[in-house]
Amino acid sequence: MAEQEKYLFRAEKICKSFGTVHALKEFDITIKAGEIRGLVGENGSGKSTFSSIVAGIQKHDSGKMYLDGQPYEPTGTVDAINHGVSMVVQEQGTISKISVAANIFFGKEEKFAKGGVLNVKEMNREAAKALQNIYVDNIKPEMMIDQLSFEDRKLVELARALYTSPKIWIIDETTTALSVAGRELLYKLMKEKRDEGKAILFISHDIEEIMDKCDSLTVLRDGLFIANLQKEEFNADKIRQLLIGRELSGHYYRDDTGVEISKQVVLEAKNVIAGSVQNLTLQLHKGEILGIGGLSDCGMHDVGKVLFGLLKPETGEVLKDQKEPVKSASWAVRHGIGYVSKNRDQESLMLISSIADNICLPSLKDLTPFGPISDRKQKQLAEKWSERMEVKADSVKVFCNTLSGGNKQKVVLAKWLGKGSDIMILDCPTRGIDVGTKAAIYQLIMQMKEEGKSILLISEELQELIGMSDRIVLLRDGAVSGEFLRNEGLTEAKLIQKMI
Amino acid sequence: MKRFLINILKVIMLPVIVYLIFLVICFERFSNWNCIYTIFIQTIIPTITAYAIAYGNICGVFDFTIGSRLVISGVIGGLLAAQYGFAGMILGAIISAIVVGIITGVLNWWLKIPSLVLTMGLAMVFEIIGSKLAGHYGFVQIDNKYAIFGSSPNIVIIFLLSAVLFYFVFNHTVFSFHMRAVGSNEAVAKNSGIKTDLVKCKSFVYGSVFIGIAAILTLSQSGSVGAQTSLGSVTIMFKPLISVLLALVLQRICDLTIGIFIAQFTLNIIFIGLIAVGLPDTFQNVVLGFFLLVVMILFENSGRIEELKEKRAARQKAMSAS
Amino acid sequence: ENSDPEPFKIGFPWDTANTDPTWISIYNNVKAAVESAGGELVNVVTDNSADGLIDNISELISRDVDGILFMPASDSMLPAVDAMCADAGVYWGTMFRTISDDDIREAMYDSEWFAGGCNEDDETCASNIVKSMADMGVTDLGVINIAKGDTSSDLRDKGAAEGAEEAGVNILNTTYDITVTTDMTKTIESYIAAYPEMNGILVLGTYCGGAIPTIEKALADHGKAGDIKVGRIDFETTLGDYLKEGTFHVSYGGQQQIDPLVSAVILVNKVIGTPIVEDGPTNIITPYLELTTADEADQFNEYFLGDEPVYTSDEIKEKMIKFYNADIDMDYMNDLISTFSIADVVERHSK
Amino acid sequence: MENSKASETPKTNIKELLVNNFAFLGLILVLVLFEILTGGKLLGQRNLMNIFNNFFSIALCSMMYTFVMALGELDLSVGAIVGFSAAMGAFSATISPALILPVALLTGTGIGLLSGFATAYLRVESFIGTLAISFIFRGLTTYFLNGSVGIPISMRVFDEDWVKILTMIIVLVVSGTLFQKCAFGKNCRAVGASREAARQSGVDVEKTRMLSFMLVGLICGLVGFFTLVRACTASSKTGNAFEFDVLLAVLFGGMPLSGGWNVKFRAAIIGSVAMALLKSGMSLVGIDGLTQQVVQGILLVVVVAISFDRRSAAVIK
Ligand SMILES: Nc1ncnc2c1ncn2[C@@H]1O[C@H](COP(=O)(O)OP(=O)(O)OP(=O)(O)O)[C@@H](O)[C@H]1O
Ligand SMILES: Nc1ncnc2c1ncn2[C@@H]1O[C@H](COP(=O)(O)OP(=O)(O)OP(=O)(O)O)[C@@H](O)[C@H]1O
Ligand SMILES: [Mg+2]
Ligand SMILES: [Mg+2]
Repeated sequence: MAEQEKYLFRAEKICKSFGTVHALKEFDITIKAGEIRGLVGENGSGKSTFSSIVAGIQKHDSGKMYLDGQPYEPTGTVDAINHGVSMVVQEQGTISKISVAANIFFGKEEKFAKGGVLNVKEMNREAAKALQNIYVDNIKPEMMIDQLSFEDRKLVELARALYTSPKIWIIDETTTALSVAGRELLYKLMKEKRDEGKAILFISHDIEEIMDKCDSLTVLRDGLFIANLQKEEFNADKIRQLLIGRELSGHYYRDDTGVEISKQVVLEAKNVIAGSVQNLTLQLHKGEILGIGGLSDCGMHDVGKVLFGLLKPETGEVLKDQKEPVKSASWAVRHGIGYVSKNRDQESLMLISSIADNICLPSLKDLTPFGPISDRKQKQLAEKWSERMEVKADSVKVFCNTLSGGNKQKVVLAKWLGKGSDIMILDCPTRGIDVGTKAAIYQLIMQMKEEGKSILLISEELQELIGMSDRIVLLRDGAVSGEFLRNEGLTEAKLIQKMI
Repeated sequence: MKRFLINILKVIMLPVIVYLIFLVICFERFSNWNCIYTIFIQTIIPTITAYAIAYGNICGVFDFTIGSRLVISGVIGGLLAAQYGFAGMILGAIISAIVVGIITGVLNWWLKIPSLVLTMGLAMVFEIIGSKLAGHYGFVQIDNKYAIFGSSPNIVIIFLLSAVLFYFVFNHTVFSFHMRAVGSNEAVAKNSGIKTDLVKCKSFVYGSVFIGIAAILTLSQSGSVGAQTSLGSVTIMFKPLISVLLALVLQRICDLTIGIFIAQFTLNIIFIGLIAVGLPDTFQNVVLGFFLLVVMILFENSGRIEELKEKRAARQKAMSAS
Repeated sequence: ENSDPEPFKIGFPWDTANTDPTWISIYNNVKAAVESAGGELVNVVTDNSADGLIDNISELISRDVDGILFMPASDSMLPAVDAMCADAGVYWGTMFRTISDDDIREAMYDSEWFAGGCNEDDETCASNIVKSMADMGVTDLGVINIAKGDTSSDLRDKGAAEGAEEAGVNILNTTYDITVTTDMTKTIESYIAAYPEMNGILVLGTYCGGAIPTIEKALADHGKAGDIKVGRIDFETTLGDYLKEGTFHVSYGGQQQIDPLVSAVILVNKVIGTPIVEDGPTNIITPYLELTTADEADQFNEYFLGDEPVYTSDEIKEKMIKFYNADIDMDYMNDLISTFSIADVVERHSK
Repeated sequence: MENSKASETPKTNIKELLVNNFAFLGLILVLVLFEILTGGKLLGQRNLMNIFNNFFSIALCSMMYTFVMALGELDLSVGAIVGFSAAMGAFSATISPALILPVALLTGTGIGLLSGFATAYLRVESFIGTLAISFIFRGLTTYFLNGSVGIPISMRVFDEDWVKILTMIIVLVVSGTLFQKCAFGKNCRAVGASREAARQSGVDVEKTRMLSFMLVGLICGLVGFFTLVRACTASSKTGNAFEFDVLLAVLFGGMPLSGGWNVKFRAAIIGSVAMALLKSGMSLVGIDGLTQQVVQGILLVVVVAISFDRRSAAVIK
């Protein structure tokens, strides 16, 4: 009994399966009050599944949970919140067309209601308080949520999760959706809550981040509990190894220090103004890995969209091979340009479609230029590339909405590898991807480079840029603020100087 | 406050402009008060019907049954008026509207099939129920002494009360927040612990109150309610539906409650205008369709027009800079 | 030698989903006529549009009927019908509608498969009702009619225009194809709003149930009941009340029962081999009746719209089937029809 | 997490198979039931032709409608297109009967282009846009026809069974291949599944959407032509409620409204055949119009309730 009381939360033998997929297999975890617990694992290892069970979003098949020593069996999210468990989800969790205040108190309006009648003023007042509590003052409760940026919406979700002063706060893969400032805010809030004696379950693929912010750590692999580590036992290589279950070399970036880049320009932007891009001039050479970096809001994601023809330049032009302008996305694809969006679920994938359909989509015309397309060829193409990318699924007929985030990303990459585009624009290709897969993706990028393909790598992670690029272009306020070559010997500090 | 007034003015411009156009075309017919008054009175029933439609629309469900439910409610109200007078008519219409609404809502909940399919099937069934209830003559008539709600000021008072009720429910209840959320992102709403199915079910039921009111007014204004078959009842809801769609366009600058009324009012000006101009009534549909299309195109592309302006500005800036 | 004709089947496309009592009574009267000679009535549900009827006729042909009776949606569809029936060797007859197009009429009257049919004189009827409204002092008339393209609708429009011309009445506007009461209310109110000078409303025809009560209600709401004279072609169930109150003024019609009945009789006679007219189609023009008193209106409701047809099967067998009654010819039929009135039906059927 | 429903995989594959093919089973069931009830008349040679005639127009249109359904859109203007192109065809016959077919097809495609342009490039929601188009062209049909217009009876040669059967086979093969096997059909489904993902995979989303509406317009022009030559007359009622007939048929066949990869071509065929069989069967048995409508309504709900694939729809609207 005494043993149990020491723990705030305890889960025993949690099982959950989706058809033939066993997402969680007798998973055990105990969380103490006043700790930040990291939860790490490969893509599809069951982190989101577990945390959503705790938050009452879905039900487990078997196993027991205890909160404060009492059996805990949430009937739904509201019940979970009432028990003091709240969660920030991996996907977007706000509802458009209603106000910020309404989003914060969504499902909890009864607080401000008498007989179903809502006191909107009071709700706005409380929402302002909730936002203040997380030190956000630029968001007004009356604003429509649609007026906010993606990042600000995540902040609204934080306010929502923290308003009820939860005993357990679950944060599933949220940092990748936040800017540096947002991250700092999140870390600050996490510390604050820990110091108040609350528990935090923190999910991330960034091992540095985990090691830095967490007090202890649980590793999951294929739905199985693998290990618990305390802060003093943290070691990046060891964690990686536990994660993927085999030895992994210390660095997985490329190790050469720069090679001669071809002079041939395959894609360029000339004085382009579009979206958040201001007067951008940029050249991508054949066989080059060009990294694009900067702070969030610097416009780097729009660079990808402009070069791919998704965003039409207001002034200036985007040229392929220095002659033809890029007219539209479909033109770009036809002319050998591929694009992986940062916003995977909304823009890169058809969720309610099979893996095969997704992979084959850009290549349909290549399979048979005219007339009927053979089903066999499609299947071959899909299987070849999903195997190459090690997509974790029973077959290529599996629908993408049942895949974990990382596996979805692999499908997106497989799609473009299958198409065999000569120019690849990769916007945060490893976002939310586990270390093992990350290494595989980096290898692939290198391989593409060796095949003479040109890669534009847009990334928020400086390490990744430094590790992979032949050349890095940094942006500030939509314009180029600095350029570095690989052979100049790059460091984060050098880059950051040009970013701010 | 100033902004609010400007917005109201903007919205009122819509009917005013349309009215002025007709005034110019035929001054002598359009320049009397009776004309405007008639347009106003005619706007009431479709506006209240549109309020009922708005519930489903906001929730993201599609409802083909509105017309057939209106008929059933009117027929039962009419039948009970003969038996129990006013009480029979009012209670009969409202309660039957709610009961049929509950049936629709609950089936939508249980069967978990797209609402368009469900309501299309149900409309076919409800139509027959309505016509069976209407009996031998295919329509139900009420005694003129029960028809007092059909003329002003009663109809205006009922309209104002309905509008206030609608405004209140749509802006000040927990339910309305849930409804909008379900319409905007059902998956997230569900994960936030909202019983989305229940919300949708409720939207059918609450909307039914307005169907009941519309049925009573129809009964009172036309003196009778006739049954419809072969999906004929769907045509009853098309014009109110158009006003809801227009009102959603106007929503950015004006509340739905007023927006629906203004939109319906504008449509009615067109209706009477065409008759007054002496154009064959077939033109009504042409003008209506055209009007709907143009408004929708303007609305959907308003962002683009601004974008274009910005682009031009940007280009000019770049030109002058270089 | 045979005491009964060979069994036969008559196809009848009719909207049996329509609950309007007039529509139901039409079905009952046709049924009585067909069964009087031992035939079987085969119904298919129709929407009464030209395309719908063509589909229905082809369906009926596939079901081996010997004759088909229908209400044509337009003249221009008849050649197609005749071609289909000629191919299949099936007789066809029409009800309610004449053939106004000269070429088509000529061609159809030459067809051996066209049995003929009844129609009312729509044009005269419309012209007369306008004139009698003019006599009541109507000068500016708002008009309601059934969908354009329908032979009756067009003829009634034409007749009304002629009547208006003759009597010096100004037709303000015509609205077509109203099917719901709310639209009716709206149209009447719009007329009142847009045409303050309007002093008469004439319903040349409508498929809207409860049209007259709706019109009367709209007029009453605007304080115009009684001031604006109301006329209507085709009787409906509620006329009695308004005739009593003096707010309704004139209605011509009443042939909705006798017309289909006699049309069916013409076809049945042709099908069983005893055509009323030997060399060509039989065409009978049914006179319209006038409703003038509330009592008559009540009797109309009881005896015309009740479950019993205006002639029972036995009466038809005795009076209208040539197989049983060799006296029957055109004159005989015309005489019989001319005696048809509300009083006549009441006398035969009241017990 | 997007979809907890996705977890409910059926216990046995047989059950899944049954449910997935329920619309097809329903078809067989309807067939057998009425074949017995009518004592074999339902599938008699004459009635078969009759059923074919009943489902001819609906099936033609449903097949092309599949493309629009795959996009997750609706087209409420099909009836109006049929009516208007029949009217235009009838007018052109006064110049020369040879013009009827091209004029009808052109008119249909033209209106399809209009609704396609409005939905794809002007971003009007298809439901509203096509409703508006339908209002406009219904009104215009009534106005221009001012009654009804006949064409020479000689045009009835095109109403011959073999012409129609041939047409049906051609349209079936062409649209089936286009939908199932060609990039265009796949692109339509991709756009329906995710417009942005399709665009970023190189699909010209706007063009695909517009072409689909044009295809529907084209086929409606063809339907208009066949309606015209059948009755040899065009009236303001031509094509009336056709949009509901088609919608009813495809929904009956189990077509999902959400579009995407779940849209099956066979749904169009099964739905229109089942509807025609049902109508013909009920009519043969002598069921009256009121009851027929109730039966249709209930069956629609029941069939969809059983066959609807709830697992792949995150939310059901
Ligand atoms: N609704 C579902 N239906 C079917 N399978 C599912 C469903 N949700 C999750 N899974 C499967 O369960 C496994 C665990 O998924 P989960 O989302 O928990 O992974 P994760 O650890 O959060 O991965 P990631 O780091 O990529 O987010 C995966 O194999 C996934 O495909
Ligand atoms: N700046 C942004 N622009 C557009 N969409 C964003 C942005 N930031 C976040 N999102 C959206 O928010 C969602 C949540 O992001 P999150 O980082 O939790 O997912 P993820 O890391 O991609 O998931 P996984 O671990 O499963 O790969 C994403 O699906 C993405 O669509
Ligand atoms: Mg996850
Ligand atoms: Mg993740």
